[in-house]
Amino acid sequence: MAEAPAKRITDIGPPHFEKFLPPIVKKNYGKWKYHEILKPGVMVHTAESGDKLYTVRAASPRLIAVDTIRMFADLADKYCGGHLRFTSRNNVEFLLTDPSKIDALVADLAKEGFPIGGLGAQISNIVHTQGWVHCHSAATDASGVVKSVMDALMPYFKGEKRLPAKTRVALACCLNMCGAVHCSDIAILGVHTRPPKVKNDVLKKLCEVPTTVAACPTGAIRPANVDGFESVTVEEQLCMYCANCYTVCPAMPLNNPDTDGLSIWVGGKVSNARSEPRFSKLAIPFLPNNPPRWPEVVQAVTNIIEVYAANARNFERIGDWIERIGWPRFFKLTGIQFTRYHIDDFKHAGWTFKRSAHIKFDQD
Amino acid sequence: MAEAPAKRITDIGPPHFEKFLPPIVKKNYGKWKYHEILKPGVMVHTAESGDKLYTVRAASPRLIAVDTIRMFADLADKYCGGHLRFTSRNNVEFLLTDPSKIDALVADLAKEGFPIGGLGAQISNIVHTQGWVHCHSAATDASGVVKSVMDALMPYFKGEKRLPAKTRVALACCLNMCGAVHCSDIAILGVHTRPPKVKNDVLKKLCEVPTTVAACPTGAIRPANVDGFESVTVEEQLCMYCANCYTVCPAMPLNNPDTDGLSIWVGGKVSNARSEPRFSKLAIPFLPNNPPRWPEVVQAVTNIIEVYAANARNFERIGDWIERIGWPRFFKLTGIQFTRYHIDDFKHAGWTFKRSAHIKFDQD
Amino acid sequence: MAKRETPMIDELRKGPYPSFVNEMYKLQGRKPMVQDLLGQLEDSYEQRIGHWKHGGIVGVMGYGGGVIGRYSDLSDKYPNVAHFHTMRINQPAGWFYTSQALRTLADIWERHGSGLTNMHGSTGDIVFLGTTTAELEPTFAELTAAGFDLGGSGSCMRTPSACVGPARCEWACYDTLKLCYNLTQEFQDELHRPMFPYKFKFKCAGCPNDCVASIARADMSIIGTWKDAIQIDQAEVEKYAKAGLDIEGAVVAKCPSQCISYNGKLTIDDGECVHCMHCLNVMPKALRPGRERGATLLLGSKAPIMEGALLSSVIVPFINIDDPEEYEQFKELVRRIWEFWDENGKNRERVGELIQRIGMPTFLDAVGLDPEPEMISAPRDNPYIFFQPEGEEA
Amino acid sequence: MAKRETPMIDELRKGPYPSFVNEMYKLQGRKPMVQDLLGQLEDSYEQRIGHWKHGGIVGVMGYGGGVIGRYSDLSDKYPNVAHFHTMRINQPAGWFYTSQALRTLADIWERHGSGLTNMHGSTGDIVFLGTTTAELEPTFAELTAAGFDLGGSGSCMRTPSACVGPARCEWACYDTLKLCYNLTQEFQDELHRPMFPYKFKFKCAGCPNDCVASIARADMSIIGTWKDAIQIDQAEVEKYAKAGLDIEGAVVAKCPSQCISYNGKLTIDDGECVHCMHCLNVMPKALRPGRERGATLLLGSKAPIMEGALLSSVIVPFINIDDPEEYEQFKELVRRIWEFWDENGKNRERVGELIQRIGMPTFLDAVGLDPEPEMISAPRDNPYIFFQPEGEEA
Ligand code: SRM
Ligand code: SRM
Ligand code: SRM
Ligand code: SRM
Ligand code: SF4
Ligand code: SF4
Ligand code: SF4
Ligand code: SF4
Ligand code: SF4
Ligand code: SF4
Ligand code: SF4
Ligand code: SF4
Repeated sequence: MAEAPAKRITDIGPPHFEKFLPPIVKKNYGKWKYHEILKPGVMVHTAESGDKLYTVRAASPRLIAVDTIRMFADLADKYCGGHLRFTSRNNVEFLLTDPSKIDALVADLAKEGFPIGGLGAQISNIVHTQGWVHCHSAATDASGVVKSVMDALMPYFKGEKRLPAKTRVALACCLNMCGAVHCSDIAILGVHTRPPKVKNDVLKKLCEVPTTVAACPTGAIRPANVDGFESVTVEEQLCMYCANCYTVCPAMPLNNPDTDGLSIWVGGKVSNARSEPRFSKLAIPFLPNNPPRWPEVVQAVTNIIEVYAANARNFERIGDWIERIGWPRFFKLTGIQFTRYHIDDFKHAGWTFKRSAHIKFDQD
Repeated sequence: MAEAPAKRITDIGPPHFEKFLPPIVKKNYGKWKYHEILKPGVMVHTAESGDKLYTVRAASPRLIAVDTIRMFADLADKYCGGHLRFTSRNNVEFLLTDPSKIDALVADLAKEGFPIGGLGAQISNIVHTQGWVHCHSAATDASGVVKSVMDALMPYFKGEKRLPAKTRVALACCLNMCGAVHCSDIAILGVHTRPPKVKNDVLKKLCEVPTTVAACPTGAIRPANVDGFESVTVEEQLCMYCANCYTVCPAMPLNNPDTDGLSIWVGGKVSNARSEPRFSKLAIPFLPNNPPRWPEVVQAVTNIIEVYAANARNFERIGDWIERIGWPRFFKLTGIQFTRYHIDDFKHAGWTFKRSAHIKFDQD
Repeated sequence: MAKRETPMIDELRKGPYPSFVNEMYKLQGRKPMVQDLLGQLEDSYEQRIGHWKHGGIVGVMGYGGGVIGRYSDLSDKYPNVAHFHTMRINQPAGWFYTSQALRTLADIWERHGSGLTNMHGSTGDIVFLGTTTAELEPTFAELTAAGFDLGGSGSCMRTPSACVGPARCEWACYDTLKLCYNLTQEFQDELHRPMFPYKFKFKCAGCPNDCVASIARADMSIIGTWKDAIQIDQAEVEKYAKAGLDIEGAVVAKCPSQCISYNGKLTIDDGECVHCMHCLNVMPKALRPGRERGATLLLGSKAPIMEGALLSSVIVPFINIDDPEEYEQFKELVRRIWEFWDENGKNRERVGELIQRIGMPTFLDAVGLDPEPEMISAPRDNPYIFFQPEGEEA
Repeated sequence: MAKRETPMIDELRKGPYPSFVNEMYKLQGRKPMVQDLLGQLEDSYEQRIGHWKHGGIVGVMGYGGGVIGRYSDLSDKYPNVAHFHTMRINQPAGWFYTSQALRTLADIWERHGSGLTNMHGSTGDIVFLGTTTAELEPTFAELTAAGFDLGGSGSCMRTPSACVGPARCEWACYDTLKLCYNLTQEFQDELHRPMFPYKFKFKCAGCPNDCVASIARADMSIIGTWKDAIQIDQAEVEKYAKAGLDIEGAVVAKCPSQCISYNGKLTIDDGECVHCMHCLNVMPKALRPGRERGATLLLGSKAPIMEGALLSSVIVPFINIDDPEEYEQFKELVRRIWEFWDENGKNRERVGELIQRIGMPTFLDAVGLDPEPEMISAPRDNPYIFFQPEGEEA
């Protein structure tokens, strides 16, 4: 570690948010009355005072260079009195008081390659994670898949194509699910499909055996002496490739170019609007890692969205729609194959079995 | 065992049911068209042939003497050409072809103390079990509680008081749940509330230690040497008094006059009508054993039924009604106290937590 | 012997519902066993505790089930119930009887037991309540001579049961009584000789109303259903409307899949119907199940011990189950399930628990059933997929 | 050093969505680190595998979190990413910035790191992506001088986050930004020094729309709500109707508790409202949350490792959370929860998992909360009740 400076400041926390609020926000803080979406990517909030705040939401790849941060700062100076914010899905929002400046801002953004959209019943940014850009655990890349999918979904981001309701896509590059994809309308999840290859020669040096054993949710790991090394063995039928052992012990790598890939999950949601929050459920167990454009993933996501857009009723999130039509219909309409992998076999599996005679039969 | 007779007949199974079907049933077998409930306890089935079969359903205590069986046989001869049947809830059904005989049959039944009813949206017989009459495992009596409750519910059996839908009451005298009460509109369940008292001196003689240990769902039982006896100990905080250990090992008795009692469960159903089949959920964790009339149980069941009858919509089973109004309202309307015991803490507990912000607040 | 006073249970002779105590009184004059039972029960009522000991193994020759041994822990005080075993007699399918058959049963039990019965036990058997070990074999001999046989207990297949079905119900989608009888006969050995890890129950319900509670109380639940369109008699619909039935409120609004509409004429989008039975229940004259009838097979329900109660879950969305070949196919499936359970089930593990433990997909593979989306309420939400070496592109 | 060709990832420079590869290109001319990152990433794309090693423990003095160590396994080929650590910088609540602040951050990172960032990380932090161990302390010094500080990692409390709330949203039922800031400041020690069994996250959502996904991604989810009647402006309702909104179809029919009716006037049975937000979402001009506002507290959500994913569940149906006293009460509750978790949690056991393991009732007792029916979707269906010696008549 580098030497510490003379007078070290610590534990100050972030700057107080008030320092960063635009004057109109300070003035109308907590006194907003309603909002309207004016056009794709542009909305206006009206305060009780009558003040109007215009928001322009622009796409972001999230992974951005300081150059882009400076460019955003410049645009904020030019159009927004030096203020902007980012959203919980990593878009950037420009806050204007003068609606006449909106078009110019949008044009500047377009010039820089930052389209606007993602408001209301549209596809917004894909919440995602590090992938091969930074993480050791990734079963796939994050940014590359996201870029490929968003390129295909642009008509839905820009509001050129209609969706029945908000549609949230998320990606996580391994089962740790840093993108918290477990409650997304559509989730893309990197998966390993083979057990860890134990590095017996170094395990004892790098890890504690009991911690490694305890890391396994299915009890697949046992202490063992292998080739004279104090190490562990993995009972392969018990392993479902969660990589939790690798998280606690680097001597248990799972990454594998041929058998790592992606899975698709659908029907989750977070908001309490109408139905309660809900987990995403398995749609496609495995798609191959096919960089740089992951065509299989792009096709799978696009297909689900198109079928959904064509069939769901207004205000039905993907999960609400499937709830109404039933999972058998979902598989039929999307053409996705139903497999043994879809049937839960983890600890609480029984809850997902069909425990009634409520069955639909196609009338052909 | 007594000596076997010379020519032993075995494995013949029950008599073929056809032998016992009334002629009208044989003739119209599989060709019934519709039914109508004519009045409480009496219905008619019309066949495609136009034939009409009248059914009179009479209550039964299920535990009946051969005298009563003979009396039923006499009535069957007198009114039904020598045929009758019992139902899946242990009522007895007289099958008539001549409607003019119904009133006389009903009068004869009444004379013998067997009222008719239990059809349609009414309370039918309480499915129940052995209790102190025959079982070693019982935390309460069965027949006595059932008699006490049914005496109170007679207006609902006889159709004098209206119910929104079928209402199925069941009783089991211990957690083995031979009455399969787990899917009943109202279930009465005998419960122990103290751990087994291990009979260390005889355990080894009567039971296998590993089987006894394996019997415990929560792993509360451990092999141990107690006072020189090879036996087991029970970790009392881990015990939830299921008595499974007692089922496999007589040296683990739980029965206790002061701490055994009854619990009440609500909202289960079996049929697929409208909603899917559903488990009963805990309403009242504990009521004392108070023979011979169990007034607390009678009051609790009556109260739930009255509140349900007053509040539910037509065709709403108890569980459907609660689903609509929510559990907080159920507790409020019935005046039943909500306790820590209502909150699940068994293995799949998480599924029963409120995992949303969907909350109702009383407007006072 | 002087009759013990039984003031507490005598309380239960009063009141409008038929009294089990009165039933005992009918017998106690001539049956010392019943007299002692009354006495012991009064003790239980006074002391709020049962007085039966854990049952021992008793039975009839060559059978492993059908009798529940029972001994009093107050045998000094009540010697006539020192032994008080029950016998389970396999009921005729659908619980139909002739008066003749009932009298035969009554007479046998008069001769050999307490004279008390349960008509019927929760599994469906005729329960003969209370006799001594010595009387078991003679009772059995008389029963079989009269054409009756024992039901199951212990780790046997249990007595199958069936709703009244085609015998009296307009909704039966298959012949519940015939199937019930056929299964009972086919599996006599399994019924009488414990050979499984634990008990196994069949219940046959003719339609999704499930009047034998099969989905909650049978390891194998066979629930009738249909595949094609509900048969509508529009004239009868009109009559219901005229008679004052609120078709909108009572039928259309209550359909769980919202697939009915009504405007003078009733229309059902049959592809969306989940076969819940509600509309048919409300308008039996106007609506009938379709013509392509069969059953849904569900597996695994049971009471809570040890992992919590289970409902059966779908393993075959639809089968035809009428002719001998279809029966044979069904029984073959049953045998494959039993084989798998025998090999993999732990002691006292019901088949539903086994499936939960080893996983439905593994179970389906083993018994040769294809996964179908009708088997689930939703796909898994956890990412813990056991990929199979050859199957990752599946 | 010659730039490695990167044809595969260059493919991702094309297409309408902003490209992260272009972001790297903006820097690669002046940042060898980024140039090597591009190279290594191309290797990953070619070989379909990542090239990062398991992170070691690196950080700034006196802090246990805030930095994720990262090392390349191709450091011979790409020496400039031999070290490639990230720093997590605690974002200002609600992610508001001045251009000035952004430039300060950019300049610091230009000086000390790769120049690549995530705006923002999934937990909410500003993520500085890629630097060496030597640069950590100087970067930290400049950051703190500029008024910024690190966020959490490891078994720390994590950086709390908040929806935009009262700053721009008409539905905020409490001040999400203020609470977020207050928690962050109060718990600086917990944020910077690992002291828990595992991570702990707060997320503040102003209303049940939950725009920070708190119910899925925070150990403690604070979701704004109201207790009294929804405020209705009937004139605006009429305007919506006139403007063509199908109030029956879009509002009344979609209300999950079916408590809205409309006949020219909109009526809401507020006692039945579950506060789902739908009607307000559709008619923001006409409907507003009630005046008695506060929040519901939910606990325990997390990603699937190890027992499957969890959603937070209600532990306090309603609290007022405005004035200092209410803040203090809330933080006292948080401390009691942490204390209990500290004492009972296993290594790497999140608080939600702990509750599942030891039981919600035990947890409630321990932290001093009364059981309320609002905490459950349904009471238990298993009879496995742990009766407490003194409590069986409860
Ligand atoms: C800016 C942002 C909050 C922030 O602090 O950054 C935000 C802002 C608004 N949300 Fe949100 N939501 C934001 C993330 C979310 C999330 C979280 C997420 O996506 O991860 C959710 C939960 C999503 C889910 O359920 O999976 C969310 C669920 C909603 C809903 C409920 C939608 C539904 O029908 O389920 C509404 C109501 C609506 O749109 O009608 C809403 C409404 C709104 C409104 C209209 C509130 C207002 O009056 O200002 C805001 C802008 C409209 C819009 O359509 O985006 N917001 N909103 C977030 C923008 C993210 C983005 O860049 O796209
Ligand atoms: C006789 C019996 C079958 C048997 O083989 O013995 C039977 C017979 C009929 N049932 Fe049943 N059910 C019988 C036990 C059941 C059971 C099982 C149970 O109670 O343990 C159920 C499932 C109960 C549950 O869901 O918990 C049952 C759920 C139904 C339903 C669905 C009711 C609902 O709305 O959920 C109907 C339809 C209806 O009544 O509208 C029905 C309808 C009928 C009909 C109308 C069928 C017909 O057309 O013949 C029969 C007489 C009417 C009536 O109201 O009792 N039957 N019925 C059983 C009489 C038991 C008794 O003595 O009361
Ligand atoms: C007689 C009967 C109750 C009744 O009064 O009707 C009965 C009585 C007993 N049952 Fe049962 N069960 C009876 C139907 C049931 C049912 C209901 C059903 O079959 O529809 C169930 C619930 C469904 C199920 O199978 O799960 C049932 C679930 C149990 C269990 C729990 C099994 C489980 O897997 O959870 C036990 C415990 C055991 O097997 O060790 C049990 C055990 C017992 C024992 C043998 C007691 C024991 O622990 O050894 C009881 C003997 C009582 C006695 O002294 O006569 N009995 N038992 C029923 C059988 C009569 C008949 O043959 O018709
Ligand atoms: C950077 C970030 C992803 C991103 O690109 O945004 C991230 C990156 C990592 N997460 Fe995460 N997590 C990040 C947000 C999340 C979230 C989402 C959230 O906070 O809303 C989750 C799901 C919610 C949750 O907390 O459960 C999340 C659940 C995990 C888990 C699983 C934890 C669990 O209990 O199941 C792990 C594994 C672990 O902790 O060992 C993990 C571990 C990791 C590690 C440290 C890898 C590891 O195994 O040691 C990753 C470092 C990547 C790297 O090289 O930079 N990360 N992680 C996010 C933090 C940025 C920030 O501070 O703003
Ligand atoms: S999801 Fe997995 S691979 Fe992706 S950043 Fe998180 S821990 Fe790393
Ligand atoms: S990957 Fe997961 S399941 Fe497999 S051994 Fe490691 S911890 Fe166990
Ligand atoms: S429920 Fe329990 S006590 Fe009652 S008969 Fe069954 S095993 Fe015996
Ligand atoms: S009663 Fe149940 S929980 Fe208690 S020790 Fe016996 S088997 Fe275990
Ligand atoms: S289950 Fe169906 S077929 Fe059988 S009696 Fe009941 S309603 Fe009739
Ligand atoms: S059977 Fe049930 S689901 Fe089918 S149309 Fe009738 S009410 Fe609807
Ligand atoms: S959570 Fe509610 S208060 Fe916060 S931004 Fe979203 S809609 Fe507004
Ligand atoms: S907030 Fe939701 S539940 Fe409440 S009235 Fe509006 S739509 Fe209905």
